[in-house]
Amino acid sequence: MALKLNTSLAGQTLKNPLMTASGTSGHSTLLSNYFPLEKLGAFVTKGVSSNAKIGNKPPRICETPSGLINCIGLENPGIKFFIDNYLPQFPSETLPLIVNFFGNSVDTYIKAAASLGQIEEIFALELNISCPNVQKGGILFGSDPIAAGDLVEKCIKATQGKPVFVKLSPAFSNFLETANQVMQAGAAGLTCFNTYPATDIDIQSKSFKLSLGKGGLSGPAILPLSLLKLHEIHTHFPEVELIASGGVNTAEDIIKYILAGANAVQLGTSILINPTSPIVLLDSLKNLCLKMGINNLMNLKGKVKG
Amino acid sequence: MALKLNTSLAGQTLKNPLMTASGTSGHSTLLSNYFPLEKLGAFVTKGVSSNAKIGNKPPRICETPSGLINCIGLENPGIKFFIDNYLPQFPSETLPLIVNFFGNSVDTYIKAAASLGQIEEIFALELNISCPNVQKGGILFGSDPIAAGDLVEKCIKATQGKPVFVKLSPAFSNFLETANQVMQAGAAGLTCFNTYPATDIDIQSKSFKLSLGKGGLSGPAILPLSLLKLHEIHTHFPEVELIASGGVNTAEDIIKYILAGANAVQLGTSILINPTSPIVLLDSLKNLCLKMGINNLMNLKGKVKG
Amino acid sequence: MNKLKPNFFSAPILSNQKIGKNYFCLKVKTPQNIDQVEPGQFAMLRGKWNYDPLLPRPLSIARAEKFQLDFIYEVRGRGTHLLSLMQPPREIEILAPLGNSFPPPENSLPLLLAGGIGFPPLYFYQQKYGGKLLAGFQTNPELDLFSDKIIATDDGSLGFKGNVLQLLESCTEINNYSTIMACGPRIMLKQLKNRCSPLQCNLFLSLEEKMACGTGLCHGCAVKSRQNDYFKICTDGPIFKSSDVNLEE
Amino acid sequence: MNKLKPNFFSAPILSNQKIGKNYFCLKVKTPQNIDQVEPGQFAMLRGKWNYDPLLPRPLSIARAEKFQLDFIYEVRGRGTHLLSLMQPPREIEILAPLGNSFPPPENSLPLLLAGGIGFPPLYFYQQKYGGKLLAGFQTNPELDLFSDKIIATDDGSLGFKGNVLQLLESCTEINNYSTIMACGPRIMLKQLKNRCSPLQCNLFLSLEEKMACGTGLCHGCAVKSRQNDYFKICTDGPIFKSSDVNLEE
Ligand SMILES: Cc1cc2nc3c(=O)[nH]c(=O)nc-3n(C[C@H](O)[C@H](O)[C@H](O)COP(=O)(O)OP(=O)(O)OC[C@H]3O[C@@H](n4cnc5c(N)ncnc54)[C@H](O)[C@@H]3O)c2cc1C
Ligand SMILES: Cc1cc2nc3c(=O)[nH]c(=O)nc-3n(C[C@H](O)[C@H](O)[C@H](O)COP(=O)(O)OP(=O)(O)OC[C@H]3O[C@@H](n4cnc5c(N)ncnc54)[C@H](O)[C@@H]3O)c2cc1C
Ligand SMILES: Cc1cc2nc3c(=O)[nH]c(=O)nc-3n(C[C@H](O)[C@H](O)[C@H](O)COP(=O)(O)O)c2cc1C
Ligand SMILES: Cc1cc2nc3c(=O)[nH]c(=O)nc-3n(C[C@H](O)[C@H](O)[C@H](O)COP(=O)(O)O)c2cc1C
Ligand code: FES
Ligand code: FES
Repeated sequence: MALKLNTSLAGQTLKNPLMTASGTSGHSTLLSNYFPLEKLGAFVTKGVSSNAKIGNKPPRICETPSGLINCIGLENPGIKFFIDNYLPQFPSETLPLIVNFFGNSVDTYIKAAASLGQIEEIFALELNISCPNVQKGGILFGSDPIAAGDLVEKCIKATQGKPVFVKLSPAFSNFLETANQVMQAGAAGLTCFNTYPATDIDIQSKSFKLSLGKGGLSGPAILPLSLLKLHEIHTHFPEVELIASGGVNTAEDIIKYILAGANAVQLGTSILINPTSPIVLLDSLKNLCLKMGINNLMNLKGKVKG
Repeated sequence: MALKLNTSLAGQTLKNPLMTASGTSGHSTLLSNYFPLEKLGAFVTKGVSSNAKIGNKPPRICETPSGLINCIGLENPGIKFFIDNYLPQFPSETLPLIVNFFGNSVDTYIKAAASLGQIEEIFALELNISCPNVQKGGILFGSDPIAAGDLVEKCIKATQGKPVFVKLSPAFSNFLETANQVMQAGAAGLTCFNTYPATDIDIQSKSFKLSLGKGGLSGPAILPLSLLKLHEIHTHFPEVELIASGGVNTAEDIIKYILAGANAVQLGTSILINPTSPIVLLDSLKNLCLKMGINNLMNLKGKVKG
Repeated sequence: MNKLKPNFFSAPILSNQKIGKNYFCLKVKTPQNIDQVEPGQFAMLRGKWNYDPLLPRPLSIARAEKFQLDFIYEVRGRGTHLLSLMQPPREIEILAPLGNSFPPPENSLPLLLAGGIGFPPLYFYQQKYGGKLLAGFQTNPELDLFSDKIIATDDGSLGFKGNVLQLLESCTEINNYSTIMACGPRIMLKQLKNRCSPLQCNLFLSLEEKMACGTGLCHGCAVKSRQNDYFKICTDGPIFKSSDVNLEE
Repeated sequence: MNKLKPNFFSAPILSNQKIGKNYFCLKVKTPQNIDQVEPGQFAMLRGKWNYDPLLPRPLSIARAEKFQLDFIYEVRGRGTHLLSLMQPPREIEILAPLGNSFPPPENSLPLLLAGGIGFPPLYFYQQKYGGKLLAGFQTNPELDLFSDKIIATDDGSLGFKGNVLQLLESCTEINNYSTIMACGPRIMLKQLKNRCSPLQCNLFLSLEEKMACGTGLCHGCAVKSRQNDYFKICTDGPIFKSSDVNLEE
């Protein structure tokens, strides 16, 4: 019997559950230097906003045990430039494209959602709520479930029907309530999760290793943290479609997330370490399924015992 | 000029800032098989409670990238047994002893605080608030700043004047508010932090790797997370005495925490990997200070730039 | 018995060779004479890599003589794989000797039953004291240590086809032994405990559980006792009288 | 120029030897002919260890011929230390070639200025195209690659006592060169840029920054541009015309 790796999100079938994680494969098709992008279940772009952002000063990254902290600062050329120059590069017929976006106020979020919502080539949007709300004195949208629900509702209205996945921050202990609010607001599903606030210090210079003083931790180190939270969301909201993000580096990791309740799995830091990682993992996922006697990968969804 | 490594906590001078982290050096002096315990700045016991606890079923530990998840389950022989059998083993004249304790209700916390408060040989208590409150339906004390403050106030009253350090959980995003409440309630200082809720899945058996389904993540993987949070506490409450706990494995790590605002530093997982780690680190701390031209280690407290 | 205190040291690798299908033998130099190490004791080993994998790995001592310790291990996961790549002149961090040991023979020699990679401590015992060793494997281990006659393989690729308990029943009279010592998968130990429960023999089991410290500090390596609380395998064991432990949890 | 596309491959180590005080030379076999690699290009390297250290390390290509790539590196931290322990027959994961390169000489040969471990790409350049190389080190690097006459050391333990810019002023006329190429610490590059700004010469700098991917994906390796936004050093560089970048941020 043929091995089925396909999954579905927002009613669309994806060839397989693997996608890029926002910010680790750029805004364009650079990654196609390393493998045909159509091999992916979907492609998620680096975050875009209405206005271009130049990003933070260097140093923007530092390495930690089994992890990576970044404070890139959401550098992007702005939505118009993205749509005009990068979007047309993508083989949107054969590769579902998910565009990650953000704002710094409710209005700029809505504006971004509206611009992207019109574009037919885009399969879905991923709304990053880990950003500070300048109008509310820099309080993070993700920290306030009601504000997050309200924001998501307005953005969905602006997109005129395009599926919107909300990317949650793991930094707030009320993430279950936020999940609940944004799903009630009409989100298509949730991306679990963004990076963890973290820092490192250079003892010689007695200063932080990142220009911003802190950044977001990604990589294998965070997998056990995000895996638990994703499973908690799945337990509370078993119907919700979940896209896992956090520390995936092997086929085993993919299966862990699916067992915990994920419909799809993003590769972030893993692509930075090895740009061919999506096809390497796809291959080893196939072999692992054969060895484990799995013929339909999605049958494993949420099937962890205990 | 002689190198000064001493620090002070609750008015007492410690020879150096190194102490064991609760639960990683047992309830007795087992560790003295590997080095004279008096080399430590202080010894922190594994948590004790009024009644003995047998702990959780195996498997109780699993390894993750640069980390360790445990669900030991606060196994302990009960306070009376501890006081009668283990406490006398400690060289309390030359080694400040900090006893970590917990309960499962306000009453059992107070009872434990009262029993330990009378013991002269104990320098200070460390109150672990990461435990579920059975009377409040299992809500964790650490998740509710007001309840935590109330609990701490009552325990301090019961100890009749012994310094009480409160060990915070990093799992709750309101940890600054909790820090504030427990300090107002009279805590001598804060231990930052306990482990992070985490899990791992065995894909062959499709079950969690730990008997409890989840546990607490410790080890190098968490250092960047706890370092940031400790620095945030130090920034908000610069006068508060802080004991760092989380991922320390080298002399560099000790200095990072001191630069971020710590008065003392605990070694947990590092001792499990190598029981001689406290003296290894003490030696390399001395060398590092000499190399860096530091002659009073505590002059670095909170001195990170930026 | 004059038990050696555990010691943490950095041990130069003398050799680390493949000795069978997926088995390696690691020999290291020790800083002190370790003649007193007893079969059943183990060590925690860690290569000088960085923090991943983080924990040392427990391995039974397969031979201890003067200033040399030998281990026999199977490559299973990340830790043992990395270990198998370590060659002289690199060093390995070792904490040893740990745990209790199989009792030396009193009146008669014991029966020694090994399942899979459980054989090293029993092999050590046999080399030191004698005894009848039977060893079971899934498939031909391609080891040069044993006569085919004492081997059982699940797939019949070497020696007796079946498991080690079946080999036992086929080749010897279990009643002839007043002492049986065993090390292997939990399922084998359970079966053996059931098999022996009506008999008069003393059954000693070497148990395994995930270990972080190996020294009694972490309480990680629990096994239910007859009294319904927990033993620490690393310090109360790893060798237990079968009647003292509850293997059903 | 017919630029080779970057390729991710597992490369068998041919040799990895100490060639100086704290310097090593790593030679690996490549799966494709890499004759077209140009001086200034670099690679991301990662040993097949586990997740710590996590990121590959950028190293300049010091020589590229047929199916062989050479790197010269200094052991600085955990990654390069682990790298220095890797010996044949182990393999290393390599992503190469990356980045742009120093321009080949047009009318006259350039002046090549190296600070510390900045010399490998300039050494490659000199071997391939010629040019006058001057190299500064903190102390005697104990390398067998250069004549003492082109070396400056801060402590005077070898060659000229001083830094490479002082050596330059002492031994040659900077105005004689229409093209200068440099690689070294940021502070040296800034000084050089200031020194050259009144002159007519073309100054090319090889820049460094922490890198996660080396391929333009992460936006980690930023340097301010003249236009006040950011270049990515790994794909817009690592070689920049000095007037295009703002080194003061
Ligand atoms: C007292 C004792 C003596 C042992 N003696 C030997 C021996 O002589 N030779 C031998 O080959 N093996 C022995 N083992 C088993 C050996 O410790 C494991 O095979 C090894 O730890 C696996 O590590 P890994 O990194 O290769 O595997 P991993 O990838 O970590 O996991 C592979 C398997 O090994 C098990 N395992 C992983 N870490 C541990 C740990 N810290 N403790 C116990 N099990 C673990 C896991 O449950 C898993 O099933 C002994 C175990 C114990 C407790
Ligand atoms: C384009 C480029 C070419 C280079 N060419 C060479 C070369 O030919 N030979 C050579 O010896 N070195 C070269 N380097 C520097 C080399 O990458 C670092 O020395 C190396 O990454 C240090 O790794 P580590 O693990 O030993 O040190 P760590 O312990 O990680 O840190 C030690 C020092 O190295 C720096 N560093 C660590 N990681 C990186 C990284 N990913 N990118 C840049 N710097 C880092 C740190 O800032 C720190 O100061 C080059 C760097 C770049 C960006
Ligand atoms: C360099 C870098 C840049 C990132 N940029 C974004 C971004 O623009 N928007 C976003 O939602 N997440 C961003 N992320 C988070 C990732 O999409 C991903 O959720 C996170 O890294 C965890 O997954 P990983 O451990 O597989 O990397 C970024 C992560 C990294 C490492
Ligand atoms: C095996 C184990 C047992 C622990 N038991 C306790 C405990 O009883 N009470 C407590 O407050 N913390 C306990 N902890 C948490 C540690 O004291 C420490 O705060 C945590 O492990 C982070 O530090 P580390 O990264 O240095 O290990 C335990 C940790 C481990 C690994
Ligand atoms: S392994 Fe830590 S107590 Fe046994
Ligand atoms: S290192 Fe990732 S963009 Fe340059």
